[in-house]
Amino acid sequence: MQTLYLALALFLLVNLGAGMWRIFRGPTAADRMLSAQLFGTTAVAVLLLLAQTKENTALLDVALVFALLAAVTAVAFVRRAWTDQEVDHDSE
Amino acid sequence: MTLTRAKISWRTIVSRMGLFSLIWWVLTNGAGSSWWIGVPAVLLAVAVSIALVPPAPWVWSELLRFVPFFLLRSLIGGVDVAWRAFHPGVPIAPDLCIYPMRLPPGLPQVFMVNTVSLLPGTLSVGLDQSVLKVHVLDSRKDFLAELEAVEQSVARIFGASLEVSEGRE
Amino acid sequence: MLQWALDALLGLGLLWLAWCALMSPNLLKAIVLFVAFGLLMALAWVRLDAPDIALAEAAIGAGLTGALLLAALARLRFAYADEETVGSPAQEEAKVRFPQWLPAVPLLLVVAGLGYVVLSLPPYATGLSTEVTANLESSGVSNPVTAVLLNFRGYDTLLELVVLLVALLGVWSLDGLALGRETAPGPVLDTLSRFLTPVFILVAAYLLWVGAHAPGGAFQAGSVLGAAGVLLLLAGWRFRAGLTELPLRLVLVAGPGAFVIVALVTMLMEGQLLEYSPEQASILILFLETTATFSIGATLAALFFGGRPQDDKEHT
Amino acid sequence: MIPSDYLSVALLIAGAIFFLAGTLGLLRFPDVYTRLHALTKADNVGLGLIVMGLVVQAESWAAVGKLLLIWVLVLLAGASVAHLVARGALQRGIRLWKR
Repeated sequence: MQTLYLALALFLLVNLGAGMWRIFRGPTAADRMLSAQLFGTTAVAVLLLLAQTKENTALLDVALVFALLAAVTAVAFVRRAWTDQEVDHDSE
Repeated sequence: MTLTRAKISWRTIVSRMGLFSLIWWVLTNGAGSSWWIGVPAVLLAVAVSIALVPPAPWVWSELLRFVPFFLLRSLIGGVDVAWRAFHPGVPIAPDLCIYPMRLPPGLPQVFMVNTVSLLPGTLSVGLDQSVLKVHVLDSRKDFLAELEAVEQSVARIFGASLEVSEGRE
Repeated sequence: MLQWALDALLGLGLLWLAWCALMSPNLLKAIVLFVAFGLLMALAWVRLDAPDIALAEAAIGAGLTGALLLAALARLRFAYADEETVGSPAQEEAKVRFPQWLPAVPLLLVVAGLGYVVLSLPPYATGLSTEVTANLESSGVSNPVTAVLLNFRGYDTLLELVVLLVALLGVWSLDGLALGRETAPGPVLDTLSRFLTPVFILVAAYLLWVGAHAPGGAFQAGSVLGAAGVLLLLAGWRFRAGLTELPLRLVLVAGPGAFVIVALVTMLMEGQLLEYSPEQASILILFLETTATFSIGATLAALFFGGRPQDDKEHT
Repeated sequence: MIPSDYLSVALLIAGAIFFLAGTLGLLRFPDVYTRLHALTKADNVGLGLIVMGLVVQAESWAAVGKLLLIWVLVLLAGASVAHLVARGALQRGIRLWKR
């Protein structure tokens, strides 16, 4: 079982790395923010799995805090940092 | 930010106290010694929630009936979108559609907006004066029936009648 | 084997994210990368068996700092709205006057200093954990981290609280940049903030309680409370004018104030700064942590708000 | 392994597959609206399955409650944020992709 938890956590991390492509690719600011949302959900899942491997309930609290606060960042983006016109300065 | 001063009944206070106490019990893993801080925390949370969340006439039995429906539909929603993501041809035909809601504004409408975003193939992209804008992943599918079914369930949960409010225009 | 792969991926991912965040010319992208860095960092702390720091990182690093940076970016954009954002004459001039290699000098000095300190450490040291464990009985709590932060080295925490307050004073003394016009939050955000606030309060109280014997404590609880404030501010909530004057300031200084009073009283009674008698330690720490939680929460929310609340005229 | 372990394993692996689907959708779908579909639904179901896989193993009712609480919070936040981002995109005139 331990091996499975670790393997799944590793799988989710690799999956996360693939999702990072969106941060670089864009094209809109919202697309970049979506990656951050992906990070939030995946981090919760990885923490739950790690909590099971370490038998440490404190990690559930970390996951809980993540679950609560991931939304705050996204809302801050939508309400504050999202400019009216979609201009992207970088062309990578 | 208009807050309708609805009458706050003892039933609301007691049920919220019960809910927050349950959350506290869950958080602390049922540690009896935690109520030292738990009781003031729950009271504070109840006070804040009374100030922020207007009491809603939930019909608990309908809410309970809604849960399995919602779980099943959101599971199907996940399967549906996963299938489209895995498929080599990315079989999607997105479109925007307008759905005039008959639900009363406020919590019932928001409840529906959030539910719609988790159901198969639909994502609510706008809510303006009871008109819901829905982005659908596959416009060839019959999503209107689904939206109507959801609206019916939400109306039952909040004890709202769709027929009466139909003549609001 | 799997553990190795996991740790290697985390470590390399962190370095890579840090590099990308630093090198990104697009500030929004840099912030998203920084938030991602915070999330990964929290996972790294978990792998390093430091759940206390993971919790702090989750609350502060991944949650609030992202929101603070995004708000700062919004204000920057608003301030430079009349100029061209990229390559404005003012910016070009600043580039010429300020050689890019200049920051490298103090940075290298710091690296040299740190390197010297690390190299001059004794090769075998047991650290202080044995002493902490030995004295844990008398500290009033059973979580060694809380024992260190609020008892053995309480003055550290006292000064941290003061630093936070000074940061807010710094922000307040700057000329408050008005935010651009704010669109209506919409019923969904409004409902979300109303529903989540009581949950935030419960979780903050829980973190405060659990800090006595497991990872948690005033800073984590305070940032959860601060996040609730940030969410309410984002949903368009503003406190009544009367509350932002004296009451807000009282809450802001309550934490450091209570700490200073306790420090003075203990100095008079026990003869040493922040030296609690074992019988009173537990209740004193709870008192200090509670006031600190409220202060930290209020300070963080006020930091997010930016300028002094009474300067904000455009809101209803 | 006892029978409940097999159930747990199946749920956990299914959850991970949904996370993979969410990322694939995020990478392959053509515009921000369709990507939101993928991310919100697939990841929420993925997390839900992982939570269920761990609930099967949980030792106490409180632990079950905490896992479910985490999931409900992610669901509520995920649905609201998806709506806010999509609404913002529409308000800012980001056009939607059509076949």
